[in-house]
Amino acid sequence: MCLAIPARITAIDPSGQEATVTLGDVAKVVSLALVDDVVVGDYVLLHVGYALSKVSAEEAERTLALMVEAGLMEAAPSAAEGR
Amino acid sequence: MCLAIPARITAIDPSGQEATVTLGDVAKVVSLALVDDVVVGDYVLLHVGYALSKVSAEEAERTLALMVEAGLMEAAPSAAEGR
Amino acid sequence: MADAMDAGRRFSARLDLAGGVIEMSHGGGGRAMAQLIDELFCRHLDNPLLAQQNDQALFTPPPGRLVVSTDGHVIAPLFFPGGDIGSLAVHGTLNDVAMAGARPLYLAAGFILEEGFPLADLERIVASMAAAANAAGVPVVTGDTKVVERGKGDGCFITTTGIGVVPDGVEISGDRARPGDAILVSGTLGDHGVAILSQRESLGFETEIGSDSAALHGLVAAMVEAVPDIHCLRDPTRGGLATTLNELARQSGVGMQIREAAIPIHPAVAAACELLGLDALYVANEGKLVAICPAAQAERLLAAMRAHPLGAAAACIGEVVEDPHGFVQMETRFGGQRIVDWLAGDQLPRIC
Amino acid sequence: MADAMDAGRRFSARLDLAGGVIEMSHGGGGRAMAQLIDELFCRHLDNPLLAQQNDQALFTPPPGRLVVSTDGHVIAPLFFPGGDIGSLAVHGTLNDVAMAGARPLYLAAGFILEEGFPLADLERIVASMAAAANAAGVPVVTGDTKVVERGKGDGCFITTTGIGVVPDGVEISGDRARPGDAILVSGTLGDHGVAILSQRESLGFETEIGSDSAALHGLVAAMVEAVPDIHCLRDPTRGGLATTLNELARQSGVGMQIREAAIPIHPAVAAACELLGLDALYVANEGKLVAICPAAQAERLLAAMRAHPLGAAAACIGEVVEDPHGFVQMETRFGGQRIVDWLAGDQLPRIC
Amino acid sequence: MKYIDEFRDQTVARGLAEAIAAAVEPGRDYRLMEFCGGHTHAIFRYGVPDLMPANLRFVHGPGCPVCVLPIARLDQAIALADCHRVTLCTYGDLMRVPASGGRSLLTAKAGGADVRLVYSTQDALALARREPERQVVFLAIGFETTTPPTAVALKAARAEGLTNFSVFCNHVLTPPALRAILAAAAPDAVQIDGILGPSHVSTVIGSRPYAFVPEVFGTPLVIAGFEPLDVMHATLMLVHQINAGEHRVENQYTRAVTETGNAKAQALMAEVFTRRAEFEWRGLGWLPDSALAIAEPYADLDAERRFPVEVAAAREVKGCDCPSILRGVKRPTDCRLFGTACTPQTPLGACMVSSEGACAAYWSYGRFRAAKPRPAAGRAA
Amino acid sequence: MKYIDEFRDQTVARGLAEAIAAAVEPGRDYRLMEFCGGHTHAIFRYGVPDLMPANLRFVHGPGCPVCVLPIARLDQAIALADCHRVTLCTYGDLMRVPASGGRSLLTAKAGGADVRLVYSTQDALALARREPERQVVFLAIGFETTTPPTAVALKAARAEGLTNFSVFCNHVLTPPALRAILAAAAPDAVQIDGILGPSHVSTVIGSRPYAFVPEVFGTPLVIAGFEPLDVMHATLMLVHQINAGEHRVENQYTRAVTETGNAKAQALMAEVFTRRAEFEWRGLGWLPDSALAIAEPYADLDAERRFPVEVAAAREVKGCDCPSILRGVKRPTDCRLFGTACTPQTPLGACMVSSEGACAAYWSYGRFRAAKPRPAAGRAA
Ligand code: SF4
Ligand code: SF4
Ligand SMILES: [Mg+2]
Ligand SMILES: [Mg+2]
Ligand SMILES: [Mg+2]
Ligand SMILES: [Mg+2]
Ligand SMILES: [Mg+2]
Ligand SMILES: [Mg+2]
Ligand SMILES: [Mg+2]
Ligand SMILES: [Mg+2]
Ligand SMILES: [Mg+2]
Ligand SMILES: [Mg+2]
Repeated sequence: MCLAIPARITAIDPSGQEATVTLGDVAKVVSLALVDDVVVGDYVLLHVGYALSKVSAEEAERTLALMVEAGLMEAAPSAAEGR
Repeated sequence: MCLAIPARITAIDPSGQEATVTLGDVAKVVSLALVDDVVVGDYVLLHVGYALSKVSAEEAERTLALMVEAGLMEAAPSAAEGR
Repeated sequence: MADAMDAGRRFSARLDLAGGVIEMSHGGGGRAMAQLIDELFCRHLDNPLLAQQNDQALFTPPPGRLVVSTDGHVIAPLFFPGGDIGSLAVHGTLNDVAMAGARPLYLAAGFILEEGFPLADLERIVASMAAAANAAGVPVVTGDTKVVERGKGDGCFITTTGIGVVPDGVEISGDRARPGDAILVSGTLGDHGVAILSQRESLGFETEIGSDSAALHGLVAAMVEAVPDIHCLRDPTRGGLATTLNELARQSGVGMQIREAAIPIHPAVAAACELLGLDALYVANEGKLVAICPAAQAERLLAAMRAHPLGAAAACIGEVVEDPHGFVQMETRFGGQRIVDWLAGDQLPRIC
Repeated sequence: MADAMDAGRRFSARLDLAGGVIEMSHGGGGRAMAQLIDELFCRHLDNPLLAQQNDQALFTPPPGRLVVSTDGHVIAPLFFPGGDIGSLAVHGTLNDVAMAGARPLYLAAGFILEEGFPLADLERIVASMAAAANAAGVPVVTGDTKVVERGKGDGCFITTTGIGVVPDGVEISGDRARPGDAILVSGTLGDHGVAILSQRESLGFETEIGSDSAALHGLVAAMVEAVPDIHCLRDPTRGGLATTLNELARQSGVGMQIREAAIPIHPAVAAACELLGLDALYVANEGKLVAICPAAQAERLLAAMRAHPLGAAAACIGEVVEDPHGFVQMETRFGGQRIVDWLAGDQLPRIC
Repeated sequence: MKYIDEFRDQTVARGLAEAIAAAVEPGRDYRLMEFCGGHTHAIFRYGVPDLMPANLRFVHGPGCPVCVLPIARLDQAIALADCHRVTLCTYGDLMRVPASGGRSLLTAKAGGADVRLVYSTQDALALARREPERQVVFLAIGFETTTPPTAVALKAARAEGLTNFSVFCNHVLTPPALRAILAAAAPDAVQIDGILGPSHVSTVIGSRPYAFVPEVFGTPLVIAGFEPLDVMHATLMLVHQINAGEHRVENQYTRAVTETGNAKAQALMAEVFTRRAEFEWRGLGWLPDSALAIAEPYADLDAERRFPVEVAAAREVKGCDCPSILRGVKRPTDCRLFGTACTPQTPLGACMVSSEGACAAYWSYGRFRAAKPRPAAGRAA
Repeated sequence: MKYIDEFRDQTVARGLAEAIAAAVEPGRDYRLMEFCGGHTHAIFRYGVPDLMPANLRFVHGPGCPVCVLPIARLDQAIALADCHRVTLCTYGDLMRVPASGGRSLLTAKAGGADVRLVYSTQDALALARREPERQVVFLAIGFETTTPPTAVALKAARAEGLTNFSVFCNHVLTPPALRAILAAAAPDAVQIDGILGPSHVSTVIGSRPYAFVPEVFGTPLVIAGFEPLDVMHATLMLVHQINAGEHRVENQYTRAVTETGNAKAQALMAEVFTRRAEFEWRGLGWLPDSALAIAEPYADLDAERRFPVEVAAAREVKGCDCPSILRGVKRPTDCRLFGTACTPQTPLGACMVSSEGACAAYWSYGRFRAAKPRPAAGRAA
């Protein structure tokens, strides 16, 4: 129900109300009624035909780095060897 | 378009507005809105769901008799022999 | 509880055959469809080949030439005096197989169901299909089910395909009618069409006539045994006798001359046709056949037909004539002569 | 004028294939139907057996076991990237025949048309059907046409039936999967279903993916030659790979263990599935197969598949395991384990 | 079937055939116009021409209501269904009649218009009661036979207060058409020696309205039933009048037709309908006082007023000889479109559209006569 | 696919699994409630439990809007379609949910009701524009994620003056449900050691509304994305808080969630909706201030007012353990109907109807765990 997918904005309608987003090679037109200040190239969370919020590239990088770090840092020595 | 078939009245609705008629073994309900004084046993001409007129048994007999008679009386002698 | 965990061997609740209806999921390829196939189709149509549950049935045919025939069935109403779409789908295709002089071996059945169709009706149809197939000794060995949204179908359509084997020495084909050949029919004409029409509320007539829907391969076997040199066989279904004779005349490049007085028609069928302004020669049959054979064999063939319950009212109705125009002509009961032409337009919609 | 008097050899005006539509009379058995068959069906599907114009086709099969399979096709839209209902109706049934390891011989086709359906669309479909049948080397030898009133159908439904011959020594059946056997697929999964969905305006997405609709009997012939002891073959159509594996597990009384990472899925299909919240394992294919064979033969079979254009992306995706519960289990790409269950409800309506 | 089978008896037919053959005077031509399509149909379906002497021939008249409905009226009906999205009910006979632009009620239906076939005006009323959200229009056509049932339906709709039922009225009258045929001046004039008068129409209007035929035009007229023996019997009666140089209205169909007709039906028609000043007949042109419109008290049930539509002027197919055929001047086989471009499956003109039209009856039942020599004796074996 | 594939990476998962295994203290139980159905689905679909240590288990919460919709509201929606003959549009998730009397939107549709599946409120609007003769009702359900799109549609309908569009509003709010779970008294109380907080709901409402969780109930909460690595990462963050005896709101899903959320969406909701005094949650009962109704200025677009329907009180299926499961007190396999009478094909209770429900997810993806011994290490090979 709350499914939302990150997709990249490739074009914004002149009205500013709609945008074309792509996910992989798949393109779709979505409503921009719920977000402000998006530009082509931005990633947005796509939910039931609406862009629900922007996805922050920096935060995504940071989170991933934290995850990787957690695995490296905190794993038990035995498990780490197994890798 | 003007197809009409003689059928026999087998039952009359209490309202007097409809009757069941039969043709061979086929039964059908028809409207009596266009005829007066029909009784069970009468033959009527059935046209687009309506009884259009009564069929006179006597006149039918008479017409048939005339036809047969015409054939007997008026046929050329040679043709009559061929029968 | 371990049982409850099984991936697919049983279903949590049986199909609601009394009150349930077809839903889109019954055609979706998932568990609902598997259940429909298990609890309805396979239960009624049960036979070893169907039980293989593959997407195809495997069999070893007897030696000889085979025939294959397919027919869609879209009749309305689905249930009618003398049968239903289930029995009709069996008879209709068996007969097309039999019209090659063949012994039918197997049937395949494809259902196209409309969302909302009552499962109780479907079960009645499948049970009737099974009974007809059993009676004919021809199992339904493979099938398919599709479901379309409400409003995109009409309850139930069934397309059946039949396979049969043709005895050696039999050469029956619509292009073999020759001038001088006799034209026979196996019984009264127009019963099926009139039975269907009697169910149309809008026509509002009542008759005791039932459909003649029947499997004719037994009759055909007896005929072929008596007269192996039958030239043509055809079941006069849609378009009736008139259409079948015109088809055969066209295929064989001949004319036909028939006698109205010789054509068996049930009085109730004649009466219904008068009432509706129809010509019984164009009304559909589902348990009758037209046979064409050399004149010298006609008596022998007629005797064989009359000896079979489905041919008791068989009659010789005319002969094949030479005619570059390919006319089917009829001497009227009245003593005149007329053409029995192809049907223009459709006389009766959706009768098979 | 004598020509004008002919009973049935020609029609006064040709079918209006550009602007005409199907009327009830095209299914009525009369002259309109004869004309439709002559000028549209027979013209495109032309072959000697169909030209017999009997209600059945007669042929002498090669020696050996035969298979028969039937499938209704009710796809919406009728035309889609990579095919249409005409080519699909050929491929869909040829593939079911091929899944017995058989060489398809003949096809039969039953059309159910809706009043008002454009003749131009019908011709496009029949031409496509003819092209697919020609390319496959399998003629459509007999057929049937029914017409239903507007609102009682959905343009065009086609039920096809195929007959094929099984080479000696081949024993392929859904109940022959054995623990230890390898599970192979012939290529990327879900292409057909995604191509169809991309045509639904309401979903409003665009992709370059086309249907994989293809006839697989050539691939199957190569596979059977390389590994005669293939245990199971099935085309994962409605319900996709997940449904096919569950069916095979149920029929054979085994479990399956597959690896998500090994399953070939086109990135655009994966993306469309993310977008729609679908699982590609349940999405339909029309040009792919699942094969199960002894583990020792798997490499050889995979090589044979990859050598064929329709199996270039073939992969071994798991193995058959013993499991009294009959589960299909998958090691996720993520490293966890899950069931790949039967579909509950329908994931995608009307995709074949 | 009583009153049917007896009137199709082959033995009696043979006798009548012999009587006619004996009665006709050699060297004299007997051109008898059967006014009604019902007669035309019976003549061909039962092969009556084969039983007639060579110097007696039937000339087919305009008495087929389907044939004479002008294209513009049909265009209007289709426009009604298309533009006003009404449910158009009509008798099956009309379904295939070609309108302008290659259309017909059948193609309109195939194209999505809500066109329904009914067997009775009662069915149309029932439909209106059953589907109150739809506007049901009964497309009424026919002569005085079919008119009273329309009147009954209008009265019922009024009585029940049905607001979603109306009638698109195309009812026409027999006597004016008969008068037009007989009054036609050369080159359209055809010599008619006698007339087989309407059968079921006469059960309603009686035999009296035909008095002008002998009185004004000096032509004998015999009202004849639709069974083939009736046709033959009336033919014999006409031959007798012609031979005797008489011209009277006679009634062969006495079992159903009286002098005054069905008074109840006449009263209903008089109440519900009014005469149009003129009306177009396909093949005959505009005829004065020849058709009915819905009378003022029922004006609100008149589909022409409730759903006004504009249609372009309609054109007859070029080369169609219907106008001449409907006047009895030409035979179907005289038309160069007959059987080539024009067949019952692809009708181009009025006479091919209904099975009661002369061209259709001739094509469907009788064209073998043109294709091969006529059987020697012209009699049954 | 960017921002998707990276968060499903097996190598990173293995590292996180090892980190969690290393972090958990032996002898201590970690019961983490994932509030959202999206989390439940991800946990089962990706097989996350296999990667968890034996003393850490996920407790499935009530965060599936389909699951918590009370039967009576669904009965009402079906009655709307049945009695008022409206066109009912809704998201696919709702189609199979069982209502009273063995019905569902799917069986209502199969029975002739005009029920249409839409993918967006935009589709419902488009339908209303395209078919002006139909009354289109959007059956709105969902948490704060799905609510703003409904608000957009209502504003658009108002702006365009669409008179045939209305909304049957069933939107519910996350924080009150969370509060109810945590506030439940024995015997319904379950020990929850930490909470995986909503993912996409939080993109709209922000992280601030969860402050009461640690403050009032002393429970740690980590807002987590829906990808499986997000779930594992947030799990590790919760384990750290628990080990440290801390209770804070943390945000793992920083790439989409901020402290204050989406102000534009919040403003829209505030304009178009108003809080209901109370609302029934399937499994949780009547919760105060837990749902939205359409605000007065939009009252004319409220389907509840436009099409009043009466429905009988609905009853839950006897024996269904959903109330306990939605509170985290029981597991799906504790229910004696699970997998026997109740499966995703024949769901009896709330938790089986949606693929995000705990029972359905457990059945579809995870029931092999009950059927055979769990793999030894609980880790991928
Ligand atoms: S054959 Fe056709 S075109 Fe010629 S007169 Fe008759 S109806 Fe007209
Ligand atoms: S298994 Fe079904 S009945 Fe049992 S708790 Fe879950 S949803 Fe309710
Ligand atoms: Mg056939
Ligand atoms: Mg048949
Ligand atoms: Mg046949
Ligand atoms: Mg199939
Ligand atoms: Mg329907
Ligand atoms: Mg198949
Ligand atoms: Mg198939
Ligand atoms: Mg298959
Ligand atoms: Mg057929
Ligand atoms: Mg349709």
